[in-house]
Amino acid sequence: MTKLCALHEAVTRFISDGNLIYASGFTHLIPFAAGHEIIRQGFKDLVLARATPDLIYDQMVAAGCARKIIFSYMGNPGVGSLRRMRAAIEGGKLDWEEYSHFSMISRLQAGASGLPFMPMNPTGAQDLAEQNPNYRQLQDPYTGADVVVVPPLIPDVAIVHVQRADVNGNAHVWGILGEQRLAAFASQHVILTAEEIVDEAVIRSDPNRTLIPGMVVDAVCHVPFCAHPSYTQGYHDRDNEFYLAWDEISKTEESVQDYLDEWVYGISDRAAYWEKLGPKVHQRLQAGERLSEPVNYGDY
Amino acid sequence: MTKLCALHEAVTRFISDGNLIYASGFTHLIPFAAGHEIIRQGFKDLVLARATPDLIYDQMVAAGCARKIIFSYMGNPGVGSLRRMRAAIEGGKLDWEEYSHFSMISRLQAGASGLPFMPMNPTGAQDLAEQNPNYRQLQDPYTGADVVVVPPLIPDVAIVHVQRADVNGNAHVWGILGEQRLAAFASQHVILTAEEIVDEAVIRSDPNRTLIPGMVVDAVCHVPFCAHPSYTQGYHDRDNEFYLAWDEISKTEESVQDYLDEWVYGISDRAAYWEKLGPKVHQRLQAGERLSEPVNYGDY
Amino acid sequence: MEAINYNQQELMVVNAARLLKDHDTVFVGVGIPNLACNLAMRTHAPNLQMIYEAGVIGAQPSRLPLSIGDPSLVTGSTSVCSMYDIFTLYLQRGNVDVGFLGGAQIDQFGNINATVIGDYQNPKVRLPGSGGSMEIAAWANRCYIITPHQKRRFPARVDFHTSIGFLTGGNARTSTGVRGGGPQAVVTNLGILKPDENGELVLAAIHPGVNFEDAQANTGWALKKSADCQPTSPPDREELRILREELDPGRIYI
Amino acid sequence: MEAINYNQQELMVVNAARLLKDHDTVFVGVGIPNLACNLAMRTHAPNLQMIYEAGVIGAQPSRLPLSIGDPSLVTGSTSVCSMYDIFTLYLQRGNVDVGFLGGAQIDQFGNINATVIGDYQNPKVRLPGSGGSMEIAAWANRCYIITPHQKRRFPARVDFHTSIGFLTGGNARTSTGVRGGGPQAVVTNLGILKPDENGELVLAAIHPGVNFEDAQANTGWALKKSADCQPTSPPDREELRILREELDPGRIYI
Repeated sequence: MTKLCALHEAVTRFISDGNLIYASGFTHLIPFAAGHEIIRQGFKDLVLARATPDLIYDQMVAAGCARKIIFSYMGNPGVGSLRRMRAAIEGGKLDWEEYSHFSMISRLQAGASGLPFMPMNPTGAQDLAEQNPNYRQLQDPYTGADVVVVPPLIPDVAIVHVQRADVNGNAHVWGILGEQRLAAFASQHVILTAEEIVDEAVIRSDPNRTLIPGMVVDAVCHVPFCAHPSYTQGYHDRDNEFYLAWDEISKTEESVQDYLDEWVYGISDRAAYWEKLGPKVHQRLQAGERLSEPVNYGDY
Repeated sequence: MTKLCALHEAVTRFISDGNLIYASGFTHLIPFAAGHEIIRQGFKDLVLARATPDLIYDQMVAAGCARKIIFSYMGNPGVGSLRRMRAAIEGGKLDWEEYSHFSMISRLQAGASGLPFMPMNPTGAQDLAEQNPNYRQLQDPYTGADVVVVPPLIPDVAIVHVQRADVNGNAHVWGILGEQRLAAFASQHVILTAEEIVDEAVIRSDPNRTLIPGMVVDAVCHVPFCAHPSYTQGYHDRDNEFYLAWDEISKTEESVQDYLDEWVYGISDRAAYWEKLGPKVHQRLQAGERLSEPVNYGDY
Repeated sequence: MEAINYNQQELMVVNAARLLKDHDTVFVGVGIPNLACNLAMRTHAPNLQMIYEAGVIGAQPSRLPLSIGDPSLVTGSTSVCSMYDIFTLYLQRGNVDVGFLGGAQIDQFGNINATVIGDYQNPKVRLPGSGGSMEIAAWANRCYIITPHQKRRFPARVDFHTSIGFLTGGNARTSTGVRGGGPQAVVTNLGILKPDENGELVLAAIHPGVNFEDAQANTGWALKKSADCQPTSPPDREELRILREELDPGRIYI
Repeated sequence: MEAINYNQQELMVVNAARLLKDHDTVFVGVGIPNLACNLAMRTHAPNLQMIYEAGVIGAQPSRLPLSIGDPSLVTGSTSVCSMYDIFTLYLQRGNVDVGFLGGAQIDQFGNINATVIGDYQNPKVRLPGSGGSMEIAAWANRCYIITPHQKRRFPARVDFHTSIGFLTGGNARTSTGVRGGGPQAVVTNLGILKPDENGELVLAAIHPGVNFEDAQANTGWALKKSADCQPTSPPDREELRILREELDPGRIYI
């Protein structure tokens, strides 16, 4: 039973105002196309969770989609700060809930595992825990030592970009894995975007590569170049020039609005966006080829 | 810096009488050759931990290597019971510590993660917890509900069989994964046995397939067919006939002794064992070929 | 109509298969449960999702698997994951609809003993132990048990709770906080037992040619009969053909 | 002997590289720490193991990585794992010898603030936050900090403890139960600060041409000098050649 549908349709069907959304991907596979579609459809009051909000959430905050962010590192990776989000927080216009990377991911691990909390060893850093009541302490019942715990994070919708998937949502993922798998299992609904839709036989040729099984996926959307300006390992490179450019664009609300008008509201979908980027950018971001050595599963 | 050495050498160097050993592999990749080597070298008072003791621990118990087993399912998979281990327990000659699969693996997860315990949801089954003081209860600090916890398992030595590894111990594993990765990370020392030793370039062609990194591995041993009568996905099939035969052999101490004399004490190493099995068995256990579809990592 | 012959294994497999629903996600064991799932998939439940405890999802084995970790389960499957993941991401997270359970003893409230006969510390008969069944019984939405109907297998109380059914009945199970619904049916060679509103196993269906007294004689407690107890339909030709010709032509389990 | 010219970034990279030992397993960031690790690997520490927070082990990037998740870190690496695994199996398990840390403020006891200037709930300047640094500071065996030496970066007390050094000194750190040894050195453009026996950062080495007063003037507490404070050796030709020709020919970080 195919779950294939257009991205705009999946966003309409599975996302509602006020939802807790987790658009996953640690520097890699960040589903920008889905973020842009959410902006285009004008969703409001979203709670946006991501370990690293990256430019995608900076843009969604700037577009007025969010009432709150949940995060563990709010920076423009390798460049500097996320200016719109920072301004919104400093201006008292955006609610936030903050973790360290490990406690953020531990929340997903608890959510994905169906557990009421995950334990962590103490870090000695109390200031954040004092500001965030989700951090609690327990005593190790074996030694009496302190243990820090965080509760599960169970997003309404995870958006997960992958390299290749079949129409049932069974997905092969490689390169940096971040929290892709945990976000999918933790969430109530999963929108999967894929660089390629492949025959089930391709997936079945390498089941150990299937990190996300179709049974947790609600919609499968074929969205090549979904991750630009971040990247998809083996398909296209990270557009570092855009990460630098955003540092300029995001300096004022006006230039951000101009950007959104031109690159989000002004276009229909990711195919149009990619075409608009033009052949020079396409060429600059080519990935080249380094194939994995196959493995034999045996003809049992 | 190569860690390559002969299996008998690795066993001599890293195992001592009284050690807690975890020979990992859930039905797949069970390192029989290492078990036989431990028997040949006459180790005593070992604590043998494995979710599923399988024939390998039945043989080691019969050979007098063990003072205690830690397990969660003590059966001959698909056949029946493990007669020697069962007789030793019923006869009061073997100490044991028992878990469910999930709590056994949670102990490894805690050990591998450096955590003081892992939480689990309650199962309502109290009888085992009453017999095993390692099961403890906590209250979920968010809801007050009961949570069951188990402490880390940190074996002295893990023995892990893999399909292919480089001389540094970076290992590709596929097929049923069981607790291979956790056992390696949880243990103080790791003896890796590999079906093939490959060039580092093969490993580096597919880093997402490397489930065990060289940094946790102490010795790398080239041991083709290490897992017989269990199997190695893509290399040889499971020898179900032997699993059935063991049910007969293990009926008496005498027939077990005869088996050990002929197949363990009477041979020098796995190569001799495999040769002794003969061409008919070799042919019966052939794996055939079903290759994975390669993935592109990109030439960055 | 010509009588159709079948044996007791076939009878149990067919009746177990009929309990499965299309789109169910099932934790499958080897042997009889595996046959029941594959039969359901080839008849009324083409979208059944099979998960194996060994970490395999969507298996398409080219032969009858002889162990829970058979390599033929892996080749051509849709996904393989670690043991920790299968118990957390799938079972504990609530992604498993149906689990199959077995054991040496099943009692009046569907509790199972697969651990020990006699005293735990000084066992008379040491059995294999829980494996995954402690968690499957607690966390799968529904559980089924397939077992021959013999008095020694159906004591009033189990010697040891390896995995729980409804404990002592009433709200005893729900008060433990487990998420799953517990055993929904025990398929035997005589009929089908199901829990009544108090969690007690009662005779809910009876196979052709069996009478209530047969069932009572092979049960270790005063067996009740449910108000709507009906005879089961015998295995039909197509079910038997699939079982015998496609699923287990070597007659290993049937 | 002819004088060798170098800039402050080169000076810091070279001095940081020298702190690494052969066979160290290092949690590497991008930028200066990445250069320091690669320099060490090409000089005295050929068996250095580099781990990236993004889950990459044994990277062999064909270009200078511009982000912590650069695709060139992945292609040709020995292993890639999930974020949860990198923090548990590697960092929390104790498999990381060295971590590099940074932040807007480093105080007298090596505590770091990368979260906020001013009040947390009403921030004057909102900084990126912890990322992985809270755990790296606690659980890596040793930590190093590389930063320009400026008074505003070295207050006596940080506004917010994003990650800890020695807290208030004495046994304050060890009594929290963290496993790692804490910050072992802060490499600046003026010299190297190291914790004394009380955990207070003192001037332990001083770069050529710098005097103690320069360091004091740029430090927000009454800086002490360790008894064995020595000048550092200037970067040598080979170190500079590797940096300039092999590691960062585009002069992005140096």
